[in-house]
Amino acid sequence: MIQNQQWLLSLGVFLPLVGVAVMLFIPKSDESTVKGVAVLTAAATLAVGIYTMVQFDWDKAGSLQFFTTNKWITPIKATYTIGLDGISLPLYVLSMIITLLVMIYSWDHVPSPGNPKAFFILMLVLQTGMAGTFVAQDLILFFVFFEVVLLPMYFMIGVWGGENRQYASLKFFLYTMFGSALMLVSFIALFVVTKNNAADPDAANFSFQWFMENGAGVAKNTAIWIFAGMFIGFAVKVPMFPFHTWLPDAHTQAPTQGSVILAAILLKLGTYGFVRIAIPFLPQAAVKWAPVIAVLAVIGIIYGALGCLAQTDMKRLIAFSSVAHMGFVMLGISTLTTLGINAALFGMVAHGLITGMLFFIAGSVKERYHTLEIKRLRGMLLQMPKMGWILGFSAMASLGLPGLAGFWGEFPALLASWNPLNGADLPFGGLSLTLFRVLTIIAALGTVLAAAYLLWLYQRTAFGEPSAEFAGLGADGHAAHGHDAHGHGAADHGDADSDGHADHGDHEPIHDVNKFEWVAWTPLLIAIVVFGVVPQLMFKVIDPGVTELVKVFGGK
Amino acid sequence: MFAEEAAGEAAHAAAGWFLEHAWLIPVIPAVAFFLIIFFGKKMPKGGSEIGILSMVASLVIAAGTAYQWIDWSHHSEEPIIKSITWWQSGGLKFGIGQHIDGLAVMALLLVSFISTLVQIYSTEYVRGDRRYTHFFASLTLFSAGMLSMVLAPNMVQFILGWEIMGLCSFMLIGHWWEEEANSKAALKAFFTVRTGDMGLLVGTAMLLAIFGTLDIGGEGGINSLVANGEFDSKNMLMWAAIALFIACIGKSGQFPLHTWLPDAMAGPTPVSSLLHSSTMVVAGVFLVARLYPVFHTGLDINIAGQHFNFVAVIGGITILIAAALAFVQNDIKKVLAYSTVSQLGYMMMGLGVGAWMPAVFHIFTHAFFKCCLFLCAGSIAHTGSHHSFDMKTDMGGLRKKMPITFWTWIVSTLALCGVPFFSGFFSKDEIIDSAKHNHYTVFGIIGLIGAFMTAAYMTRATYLTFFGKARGGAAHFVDGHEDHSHDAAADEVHHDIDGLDTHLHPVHAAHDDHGHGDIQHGKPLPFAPSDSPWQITVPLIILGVLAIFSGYLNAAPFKWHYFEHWLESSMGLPFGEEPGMIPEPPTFSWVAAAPSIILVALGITLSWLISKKVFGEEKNGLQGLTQRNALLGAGHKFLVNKYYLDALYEGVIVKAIAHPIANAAYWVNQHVLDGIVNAVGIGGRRTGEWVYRNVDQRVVDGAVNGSGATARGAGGVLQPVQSGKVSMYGALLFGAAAVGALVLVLVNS
Amino acid sequence: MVLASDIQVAQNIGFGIIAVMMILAGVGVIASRNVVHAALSLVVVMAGAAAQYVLLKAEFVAVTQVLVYIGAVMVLFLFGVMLTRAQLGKDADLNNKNAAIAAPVALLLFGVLAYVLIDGFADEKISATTGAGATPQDTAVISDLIFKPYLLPFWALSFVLLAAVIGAIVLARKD
Amino acid sequence: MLINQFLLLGALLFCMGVYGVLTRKNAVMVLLSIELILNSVNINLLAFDAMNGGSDGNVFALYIIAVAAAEVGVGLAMVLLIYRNRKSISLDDLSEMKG
Repeated sequence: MIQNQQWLLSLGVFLPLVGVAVMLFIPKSDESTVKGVAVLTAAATLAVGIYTMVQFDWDKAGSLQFFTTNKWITPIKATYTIGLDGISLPLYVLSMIITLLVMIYSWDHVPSPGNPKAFFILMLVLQTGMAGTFVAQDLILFFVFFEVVLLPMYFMIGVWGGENRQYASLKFFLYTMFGSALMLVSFIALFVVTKNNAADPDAANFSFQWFMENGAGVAKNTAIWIFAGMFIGFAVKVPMFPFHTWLPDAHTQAPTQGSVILAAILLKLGTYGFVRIAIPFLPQAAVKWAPVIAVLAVIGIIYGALGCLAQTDMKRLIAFSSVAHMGFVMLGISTLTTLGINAALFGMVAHGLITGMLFFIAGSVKERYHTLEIKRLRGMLLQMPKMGWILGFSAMASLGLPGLAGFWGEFPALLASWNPLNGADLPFGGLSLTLFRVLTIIAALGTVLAAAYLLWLYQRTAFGEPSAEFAGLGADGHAAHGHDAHGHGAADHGDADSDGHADHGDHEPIHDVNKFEWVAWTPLLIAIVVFGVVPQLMFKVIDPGVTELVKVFGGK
Repeated sequence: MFAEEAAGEAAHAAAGWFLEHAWLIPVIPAVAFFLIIFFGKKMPKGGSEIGILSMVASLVIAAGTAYQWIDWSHHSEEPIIKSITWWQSGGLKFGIGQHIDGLAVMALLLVSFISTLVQIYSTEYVRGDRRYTHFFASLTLFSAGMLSMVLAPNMVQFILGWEIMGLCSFMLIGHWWEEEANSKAALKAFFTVRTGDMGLLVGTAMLLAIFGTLDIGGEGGINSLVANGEFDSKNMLMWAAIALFIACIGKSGQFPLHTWLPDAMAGPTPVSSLLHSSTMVVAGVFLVARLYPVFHTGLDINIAGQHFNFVAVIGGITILIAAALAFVQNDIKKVLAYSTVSQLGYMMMGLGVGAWMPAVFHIFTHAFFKCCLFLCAGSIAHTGSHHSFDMKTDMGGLRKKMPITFWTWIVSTLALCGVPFFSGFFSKDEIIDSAKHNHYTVFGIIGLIGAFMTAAYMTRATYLTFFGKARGGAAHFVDGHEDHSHDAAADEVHHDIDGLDTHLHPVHAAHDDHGHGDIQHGKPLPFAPSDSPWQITVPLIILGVLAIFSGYLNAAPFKWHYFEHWLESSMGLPFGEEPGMIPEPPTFSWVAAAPSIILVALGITLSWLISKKVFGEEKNGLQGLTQRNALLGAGHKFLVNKYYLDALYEGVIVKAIAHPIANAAYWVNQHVLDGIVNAVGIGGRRTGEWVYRNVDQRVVDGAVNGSGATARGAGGVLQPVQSGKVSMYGALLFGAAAVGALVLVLVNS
Repeated sequence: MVLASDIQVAQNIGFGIIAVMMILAGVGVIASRNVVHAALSLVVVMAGAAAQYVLLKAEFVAVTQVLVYIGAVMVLFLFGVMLTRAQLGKDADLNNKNAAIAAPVALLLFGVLAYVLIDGFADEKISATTGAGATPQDTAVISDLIFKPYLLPFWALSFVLLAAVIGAIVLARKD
Repeated sequence: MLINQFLLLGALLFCMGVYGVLTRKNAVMVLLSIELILNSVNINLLAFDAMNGGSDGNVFALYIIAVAAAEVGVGLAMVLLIYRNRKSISLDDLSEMKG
C-alpha cells in the first residue's frame, strides 16, 4: 500500500462536518445563506475528491493509496485506518457528486415542511458517512460509518417524507438495525476466532489487512456461520430478496433527494460490503454461500421485474426496478470471478447514475402534476418535451441498452454467470456450472421483462395526448426554457411544440425542466453516455483491484 | 483467412487508406446524430442536411473501401482487423474497431447507399412533420447502428449495433406516438426483438465459454476456431448456435416471431423501406452469414446419416407462411412487409442449405428492389391515394397518373418475382438451384412454390394499385358522377371480398397523414393524383435501375462471378464435401432454371386473370367466394389473423405475465414477506409496552421514556397494516423456519 | 451375514401396517369435514402411536398413551364438541382460506425434514440389544429417572396441571 | 428396523399437524391437529431412546402426554367460554385477539 498524502482522505471525509459546524451558527431564517454554505461545502468536498482522483496513481489502482493508520480505540483493538484503491474510488467520488447534485436540486425543491437548514445539514452528515464507509479499512470504523448513514436517512424520510412516512422510515430503520446488529456480532466473532487462531494474539486488530491474512484460516463451519451474519447485514442493505420489502416503502415515501441518495449510494454500501469484506475475508464460506446468493439474486431479478409490472405508481415502479438491478449486481458478485465482480462494481455505479436520474424525474413530475399515478399521466412529451425525452433516455439506459452505462452492469454479469468460478484444484472448490447456467438464462429473461415494464411505463406516461385533467396546462414555460438546453444529453430532443395547448387553465401551468434541474441532471446524463461509450474508463480502474481480490479463489 | 502471419503482416502493410479507416463509416453518422439533436433545430433545413451529408460521407468512404477491397481481394484473403481495448476484465480484453472483409464491405456499401437515398426521399416525404428533426436524427443513428454492427470485430460491438437498431426502430415506428396504435406497434416491435435478444446475450455468453474469446474473425477468432474444429463439445456449440439463432428469428421476423413486422408498418414509409431493405431485419440474416461456421457446424442435424441444417427448416417454413399471408392483405405496405419476410426466408434457407454466396447475394439484390417498392408505396400514398395505404379502397388506376412510380414499381416487382434478367432472378434462382444440388430437394421445391406465390401476390398488388378503375383517395377530381359509381363498385367489391377483415383487422391500414397538415403539401386537397416531386422520384429511378442491373455482378448464366471473388474469403469455411465444409456451387444450366421461370410466368398470368375477375368491374362467380365457401372463408380468416399467433402471444402469454403473475408476485410481497416484518413489529410493540409499563414507569425515570415511546410508536405505526389472522402468522412462522433450515442445509452440504 | 434378528421381518411388517393406518387416519384428522369423524380418526392415530411405542419397547409409555390420551383427552374432546354444539354432521366452513399457503409450507417442511433425516441417519439400525427384540424398558428405571434427575421438571409439571385444572374450572364456570 | 422409518413417520405426522393447524378454522379442530404434532414428537423421542438405549426419552414422552392433557383441558375450557360469549368458535372471528 502507498502512504502518500495521508491527510487527503480524512479531509475528503470530514470536510462536510466542518460545513455543518459553520451552518449551526447561521440563523434558520436566513435560508439562502444556509443553502449557499451547504452547496459550497459539497462543492469543496467534490473538489477534494477530484484532487484525489488527480493524485491517484492509476497504474497501481490495485493497491491501497493515501493509506494511513493510527491508534483509535486501543482497548478494543480498533484502529483508524483508511485507504483508497480502484474498487472504492468510483463509489467514493460518486457519493460526492451525487450529494452535490442533490443539493443543487434542493435549492428550489425543499420538500415540505421546509426547514432547509436541518435538511442540508442532514445531507452533509450523510455525505460524511457514505464517503467514510468507502475508505474505511478497519471493521469497527467501517461499522461506525455504516451506521452514521442510517440516522440522517431515517429523519429525512420520517420528517420530509410522504403521507405514510412514519411507517416507512421506521420500517427502514428497524430493518437496517436488525441487519447491522447481526453484522456487528459476526464482525466481533470473526475477530475473536482469528485472534485465537493467530500465532501471537496480541497482533490481532480490526484492520482489514489482519482479516485478509487470517480470515481464510477460520474453520469452514465457523466461517459459514459468521458469513451468515454478514450476509444478512449486507443483504438487507442491498436489498436482496427476501429482505427487500423496506425498499419500496422507503423510496415511495422518501423525498426526492432521499430517494436519489438512497438509490445512488446507500444501496451500494451493501454490495460494497460483500465485495470488500464478506467475500475476501471468508473465501471458504463465500464459496459455500455463492449458490444461495446467486439463487436469491436471480429470484430478485425476476421478482422485482414482476413487481414493477404490477405497479400503478411511477415512483414505486422505479423502486422495484432497483430490486431487479441490484439482483444483477449480486449475481455478478456470486460468480466469484473477475468478470463477475467487475460487472457488479460497474453495475453499482451505473445503477447509481441511472436510477438516481429516474428518481429525480419522478420527483419533478410529482411536483408538477401532484400525482405519480401512471394512469393519470399521459402525453408528457407534449406538455414538457424535454422532461419526457430525458425520461425516455433514462428508461433506455435502465433497461440496459448498449452504449449507455446500464448495459455494462448487466451483460458482463450474464457472461460471468455462464462461466462462474469453476475448475480443478481450486483452493476452496468451485461452483456448480449447471446451477449458474440455468440462472443465467432466467436472468436473461429478466432483461426482457425490464424492457417490458420500462417501455410500458414510458408508453403510458409520455406518449399519447395529455389526459383531460392536465390538458391545457402544458406548452408554456417551455418557451421560456426553450433553448437553455444546449449540449444537454438527449435533452434537446422533442422541442415538439404541443400546438393547441397554449391556453392557460386556472391551475399553475406545467413548466418544462428548469435551470436548477438542468444543472443537477446534466452531469448524470453526460456520465451515463460517457461510461456507456467508453466503459474502459471504469473497468481500467476497478479491474486491478478485483483481480487481486479473486486471486484467493484461484479462479480467473 | 488462414494465411500464415507473415503473409498477413505483408498484406496489412499494403492495405490502402480507406481499408485502414473504414471505422469512420459508422462514426460519422453517430457524430451527426448528436449534431442533429443539439443544433438541428437551428439549421435552415431542420437538421436533415446534416443527416444527408453524413450519409453521403459514409457512402464515399464505403465506396472507397469497396474499391480498395476489390483489388485487395485479388492478392490476399486477410480481413483488415483493427481494434482498441474497449473494456477489460482480468485477462480478457474486448475491443471496439473494425473487421473489414468482403461481407462487411458489401453491407457497408449497401447500407450507406440505401440510407442516403432514403434520407433524400424523406426530406420531401415528412416535410413539415412536427418532429422533422428527430426523424432525421433517428434515421441517422439507425444507419450508424447497422454500420457499426456490420464491421464489428467481436460479438460485443455486434450487440451494440444490434441493440441500437432496436432502439431506433422503437423511436421510428412510434414516430407518431400521439396515436396509441402507433406507440403500441413500436412497443411490440421492440419487445419481440428484445425477446429474441435474450438468445443473443446468452448465446454470446456460451461462445465465450466455448472459445474463451468473442472475436469473430482473424487468427484465433471464433470462425477460424470452428473451422479448424478447435473446440471441446459439439453439443455446447449447438446450444450456442440455437440461442443465437433465436435472436436471428426475432430480428429477421422469421417464423414464429414474424408477427411484429406488419405492425411495424405504423411507422413512416421511409422507415419501413430502410428497415426492410438493408437494415434491421437483415441483421438476423447477417449474423448467420457472419458467424457462418458456428451455424453451419452447430445447427447441422444428423438424422440417420442424413445431414441437414436447422436454419434451412425455419427459412423454408417462413417462405411459405409469409407468402400465404401476403395474399390477404389490403394494406400495400403489409403486402410488401410479408414479401420481405418470405424473401428473408429465402436468404435463411440459402444459408441453411450451404448456399452462402447466393444467400448473401440475395441480401444485396433484394435490398434495392425492396427499398424501391416501399418507396413507391410511399410515393403513392404521398401524392396518389391521399395518405391511405389501403389498395382496396383508395387506389387503382394510378398507372397513368404516376408513370414514374408505376414503371419503377413494375421493374422492382419483376425483380422480386425473379423474372429472368432482372436482379432478383440471379440470386433467388441460384438459391433454389443449390438447394436441389445440395440434396435439399424438399427445400428446392419449397423455393419453387415460394417463387410462384411471390409472383402471384405481387401481381395481385400491382393490379389493385395501378390497374382497374380509381377508387376512394385515388379517385378525387375524376369528374363527379362517374366517380360515385366507381366508389360504389369499389365498396361493393370491398365488402364482397373482405367484409371479413374490415372487422378482423385490429389495427387498420396506417394512415401517413399525421403530423403534417395537408396544407403543407403546397396543394389543396382533394387533389388529382400525380407523380411526386424529384426528392421522391429520383431515388425511385436510381433504385429501379439498380433493380435491373445489380444482379449482373454475379450472373451465373453468363459466368460472371465478380461478387463471388470479392466475398468468398468471408465465408469462413472451405469448399468440400465433408460435413464441416460447404459444397461447391452448382454450375448454371437453363434446364435447371426452367421450372422456376415457368412457375413465375404461370403465377403472374394466373393471378392477373383472377385479379381481373375478382377486382374488376363486372360481377362474376369469383367475387365474394370467401363468404360463400365455408372452407375458403375459414382459410381466409385464418390467414387474416396471422395464424392466430398474435392472439397467442398477446392474449395468452403477455396477458398472463403482465397481469395475474405479476400481481400474484406483488401480493406475496405485500402480504407474506411484509407480514413477517409486521409480525416482528407487533412483537416489538408488545415488548415495548411491557418494558414501558413495568420497567420504565416503575423503575427508571423519564430518561428511558423515549425508547419505550419509540417502541410503542413502532407498534402504533404497524398496527393498521397487520391483518390479525392467527393462522397466517402461523404459516409465516413455519414457512420461515423451513426456509431457514433449507438454507442451512444447502450451505452446510 | 445378516441375522434374522437384525431384519426382524415381523416387526417391520407390523410397523408398515400400523404406519399406513396412522397416516390414513392422520389425513382423516386434517381433512375430514366432520368434527366427530376427525376426533375419532385422531383416536386411531393415537392407538397406532401406542402400538409403535410397543414396537419400540416402551410399554409403559404405550400404556399411558392409551389410558391418558385415548381414555381422557379424547373423551374431553368429544365433550367439547358436544358442548359447543358444533354440528355433528358435515360442516361447510371448517377450513379457512389459507390452504394455498399451508400446503406448500407443510410440503416444504416435510421435504427439508425428510432430506435431513435420510441424509443424517442413512441406515442406522435400532440395535437389537436396546430396540425391538430386547427386553422391555424397566418401569423401575423410568421411575428412578423421574424422581431423581428429572424431579424438578416433574414438580413444575404438577403445578402446570394444577394451574390448568383451576384455570379450566374458572374459565368454564357458568356465572 | 431402521431408525429412519420411525423418524420419517414422525416427520410426516408433524407436517400433517402443521397443515391442520394452519388450515383449520374451528378451534376444536386446531386442538386436534396440535395433538397430532405432539404425538409425532413422542414417536421421535422414543425412537431415539430405542436407538441409543436410554430411558430419558420415555420420561419426556410421559411429561409431554401430561402437558398435552393440561393443554387440552384449558384449551377446551377457553373454547367453551368463547362459544358461550359469541356463539361461534371460528378462529377468524377472533380477529381482535391480535398478534
